[in-house]
Amino acid sequence: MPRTVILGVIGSDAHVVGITILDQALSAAGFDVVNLGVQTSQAEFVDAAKAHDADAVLVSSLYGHAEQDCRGFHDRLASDSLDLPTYIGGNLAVGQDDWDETRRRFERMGFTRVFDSETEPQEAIDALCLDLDVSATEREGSEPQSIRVTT
Amino acid sequence: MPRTVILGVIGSDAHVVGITILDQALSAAGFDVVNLGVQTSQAEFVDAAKAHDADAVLVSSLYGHAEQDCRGFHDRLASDSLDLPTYIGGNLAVGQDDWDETRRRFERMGFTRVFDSETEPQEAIDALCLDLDVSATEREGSEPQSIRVTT
Amino acid sequence: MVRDEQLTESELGRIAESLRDDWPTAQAVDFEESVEYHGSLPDEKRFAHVLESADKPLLQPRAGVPRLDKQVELLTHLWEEGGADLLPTTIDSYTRDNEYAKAQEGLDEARESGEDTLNGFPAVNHGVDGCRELVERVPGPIEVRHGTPDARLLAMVTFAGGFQSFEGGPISYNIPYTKSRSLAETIEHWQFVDRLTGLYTEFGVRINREPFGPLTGTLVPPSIAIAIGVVEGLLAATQGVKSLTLGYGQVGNLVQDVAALRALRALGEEYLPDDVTVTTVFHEWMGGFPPDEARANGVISLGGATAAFARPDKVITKSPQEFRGVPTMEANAAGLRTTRQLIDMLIEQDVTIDGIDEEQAFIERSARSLLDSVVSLGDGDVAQGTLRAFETGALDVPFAPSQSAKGAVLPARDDKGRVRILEFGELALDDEIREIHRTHLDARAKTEGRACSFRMVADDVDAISDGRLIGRPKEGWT
Amino acid sequence: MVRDEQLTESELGRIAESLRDDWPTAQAVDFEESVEYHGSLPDEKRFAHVLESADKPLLQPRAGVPRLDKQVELLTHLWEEGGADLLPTTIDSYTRDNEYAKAQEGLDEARESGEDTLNGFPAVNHGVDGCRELVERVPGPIEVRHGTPDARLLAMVTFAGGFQSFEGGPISYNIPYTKSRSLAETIEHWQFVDRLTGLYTEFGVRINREPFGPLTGTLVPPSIAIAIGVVEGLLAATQGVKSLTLGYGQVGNLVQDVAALRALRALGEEYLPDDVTVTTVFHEWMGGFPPDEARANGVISLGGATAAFARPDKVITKSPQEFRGVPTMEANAAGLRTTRQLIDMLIEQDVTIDGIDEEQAFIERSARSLLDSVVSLGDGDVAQGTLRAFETGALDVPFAPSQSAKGAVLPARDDKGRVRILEFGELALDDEIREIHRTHLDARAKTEGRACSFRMVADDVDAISDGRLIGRPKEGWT
Repeated sequence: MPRTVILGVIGSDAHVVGITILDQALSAAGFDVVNLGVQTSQAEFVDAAKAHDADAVLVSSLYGHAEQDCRGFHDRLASDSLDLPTYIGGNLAVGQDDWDETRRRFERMGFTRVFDSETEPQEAIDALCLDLDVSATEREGSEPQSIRVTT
Repeated sequence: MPRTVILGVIGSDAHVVGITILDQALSAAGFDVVNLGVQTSQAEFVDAAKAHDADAVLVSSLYGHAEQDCRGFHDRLASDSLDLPTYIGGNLAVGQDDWDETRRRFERMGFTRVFDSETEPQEAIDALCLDLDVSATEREGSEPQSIRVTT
Repeated sequence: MVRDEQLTESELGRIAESLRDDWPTAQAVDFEESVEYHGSLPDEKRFAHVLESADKPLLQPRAGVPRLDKQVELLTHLWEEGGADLLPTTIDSYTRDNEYAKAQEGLDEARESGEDTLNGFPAVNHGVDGCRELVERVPGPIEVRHGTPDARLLAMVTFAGGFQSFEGGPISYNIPYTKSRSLAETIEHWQFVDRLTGLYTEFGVRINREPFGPLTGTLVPPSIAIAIGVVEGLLAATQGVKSLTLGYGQVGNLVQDVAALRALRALGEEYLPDDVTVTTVFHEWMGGFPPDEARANGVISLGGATAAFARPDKVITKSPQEFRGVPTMEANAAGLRTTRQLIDMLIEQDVTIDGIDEEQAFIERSARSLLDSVVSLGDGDVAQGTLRAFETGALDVPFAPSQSAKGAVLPARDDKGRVRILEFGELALDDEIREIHRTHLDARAKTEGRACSFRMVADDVDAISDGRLIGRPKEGWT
Repeated sequence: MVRDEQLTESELGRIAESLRDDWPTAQAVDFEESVEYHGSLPDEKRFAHVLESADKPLLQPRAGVPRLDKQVELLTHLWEEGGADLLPTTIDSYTRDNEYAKAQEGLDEARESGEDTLNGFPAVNHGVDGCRELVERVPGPIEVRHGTPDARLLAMVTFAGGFQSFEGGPISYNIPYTKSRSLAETIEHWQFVDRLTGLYTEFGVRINREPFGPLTGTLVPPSIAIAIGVVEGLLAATQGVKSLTLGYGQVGNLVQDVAALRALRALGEEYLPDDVTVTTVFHEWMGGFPPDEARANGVISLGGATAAFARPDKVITKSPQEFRGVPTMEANAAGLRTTRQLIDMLIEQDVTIDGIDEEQAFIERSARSLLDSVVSLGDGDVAQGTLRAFETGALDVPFAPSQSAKGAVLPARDDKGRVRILEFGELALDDEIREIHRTHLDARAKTEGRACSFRMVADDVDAISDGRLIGRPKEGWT
């Protein structure tokens, strides 16, 4: 059974390239992707997760205001009794921040996994398979159809 | 009989394009051209005029120091008993000088004719023919050989 | 249900009436008086006349500031110091969202503080008289450039205000610009704009219309850009538009860019009615710019060189300060002059590059396939066909924020830097065409010793700002 | 009488001895110790090694200031901020005139005042140790660039000082640079420089030599530039030079520039002995630049684009401040980055332009005719042939200040902007070749509705700085 993941760019951020690529990668890997697109509010993430009985929520942020945009996000999820893995990825802090520190900060906010902007889609896919307990058989079955591999 | 003209760039000036073109135009029009080239001193002009029994001296200056470079030039010519038409052409003054004023200044210095930097070679040729009394027959005979005219 | 049919005069009147309360300046719009006003403008300010009679590519920058005096100053500078042939007026973001009250606040603040508190010229707020003052005080023909999905009031005011060219279209000002605007509604809104243009045209005021060719500005495959431009042209022509400028944004590959501009002109002339005059506009690179003016000048120069080879009717220039947003007027003028130098040095060389015909044929075949699918999905109605095509993904735009587009298409560059399609989604391209794209991309993958992948796409998106064309793997690749 | 024969070791030694009194620093030159010193330099500072093993065009700027610390700073900036692949050291004018005492005064003054009172680096005055300090402190390989007709002492000191590349040649550093230097004498002087290079080479120090391709930098017909480069290469090869970089200056026409660079490489490889490694260098436009950085960036970009198509081994870049003389180091670095952006965006596109083969064949045929005339005028001796060819005008350079050249050749652009010959003088080109030039120029004259004339030449000389390529009549011409 395919897992459903919610995908979106939080806040007023309009960077569309990253989630477009991620959407494609996740769909090709067999996930049901609900792509909320750019400029998505916390409420829209929560509503979509409920409405689609989602297995995970993936939040993207590239304009440097992720911390403000995500404040209180996990409280909202909890108050709607949503207990599911949440990932965040992108440029998560403005300036020369130490990455480990940034990662820990977002983990403390409640995110299951935190990725930087250099992350390959495959890393997110591998993490989802692990966190959602997708079996090897399922993965086999969901082998990319449309993504060709040059051999 | 072909008329001999002395041609050169006076002073420390190294602008070679103008006299190269003028040399070609005069030679093609039938003159014997003694091209002294760039960075020619007053003495070299005078010596060449004497040595070649010249009919005219054409001085070029494009770097804005013509007045200093030509100071005393006509006295030198006179003291060598050289009485022949002298032309000067180019950028004869630095800055926004009024052209009529510049022309008069160089005429007062003794130049027979004064040309600005936009002068076509043909204007100099026409002036020489007039000043040196080149007859129409001679001009006919000296029609440009190598300069083609597209008809 | 929106159909590709000409609005009746009564519908046009009814809509115009309904818009009159949106902002006070709308009250001053008087069509007949405006037609008369346009008649008073000299030839050199008649946009379509200047554009359609040019014998080499005309240059046009982008520029807009809130205050009228400053806009006059800016445009005069671009004309005199940049040598612009056509002038723009870029509209502010609030106006694009139809937030005229907020635009007014910004304009008032700008007037009080002397600071530019809006990112463009709020033409609706300046009203008919303000626009006319601008048109009269600037030295050349002038176009409204904006990004407004519902530009009906903007068109009413600026047309009455003497502007004779208007950028945008129902697809090109929706799909790349908005997240959740209904495409059907946007088509209706642009039918009004185009019908108003048509009416002016019928009364002797030849207003030029220009669909926004670059779309998302990010590796848009030429066939998609061309198909959408032609669709917008068809919708405009139905409403009576006679002067149409189809656009295309530079991808950076010389052969593909020249081929695409030729295909755009050829298909525009083929698909549009004979009485529509089709011109073309080439946008210098609309993607990410290098964060360095020296390298940015290189990108701009490649745009100028491409224009010299392709000879579009118009070039929209970029400035070396592109990476940091709105340029100074000096940098904007510099972009114009750099472009001009390349065009003037190259255009007489009459350079012929190999392989353009082949690439053009491939682009035309693909664009034709997309266009035919729009027509057939709409049972002959282009408006309905457009809606179905975007719903099904038969027509799609890469990296579009809009929920009206499938967003299933992913582009990537091939081994020569031409933009090909890696992911097609439901795009109306047959297997043979798809196979050609795949073959090209496989050749690149082989060169790089890696699989065709999302990573390639991401690398390509950043490549030009990183100082190259193709997003080659950063390490371990020679 | 100078002949094209290798100097004997005793002659070389005698001349070297005679130069030792010209300036005190000459005393410190010790050949064997210097060979050892060169052996200590790492691969990345060995000029010929870096140049000959490159897989794409390397970029090199021009740069020279009097003081050592400032020269290190300047070159480091050009390496780090400009991305230069090869570094230069431009020598001051006094040194070019062998006025080492005046150069010393300037250097002393610069050291005291902190002002740059010389227009380059006085390498002889800095001496062997100063040069070595420079070579050690800069991050890349470094070449001596100068314009010195008698560069014997300069070569002795800089070779001992660790430089491994040296620009110039007996024709290219005489004819365009001086008024009355004897060409025979200059040939003898360069035989010494080349023999010294050869001797280093025999001892394992592969010093690169680079004839100055652009000559007078003013509309030099490619065949003339190529013939002179090959002649200088032949003279150098006789003395034992094995690493030779032949140069060519951009004329601004894409087809002609690409064709000329290919012809240069082809004829270089054909005429020079097999054991000489021939590389090519392309100089960005050496004529008058527009007095405007934006337009100058356009000229530089066209150079970068040409290099991407022609793929020379090296490109000498210009800066956007070219029109006002010596650029700031920031502008110099900017010129490098603009050039790089064009090359990196275009080089993988693998663009093929029509008509290059034909133009190349024409250039080769003409250059071959000039070369063959040199050989035959010298009865097989290239040195004697060169002297006779310049005396008779069989070989000539347009706009040369030197009295050693006839200066009878006048170039003009044809209707596509290619440089053709309007006045041939006694140039060793047969009637058939001349007729081709005439036909091209007549086509332009017809386009312009005026006769082929001196005015055309003058207009062409100014055209690029005026913002175009071809010097079309300024008024009444469409």
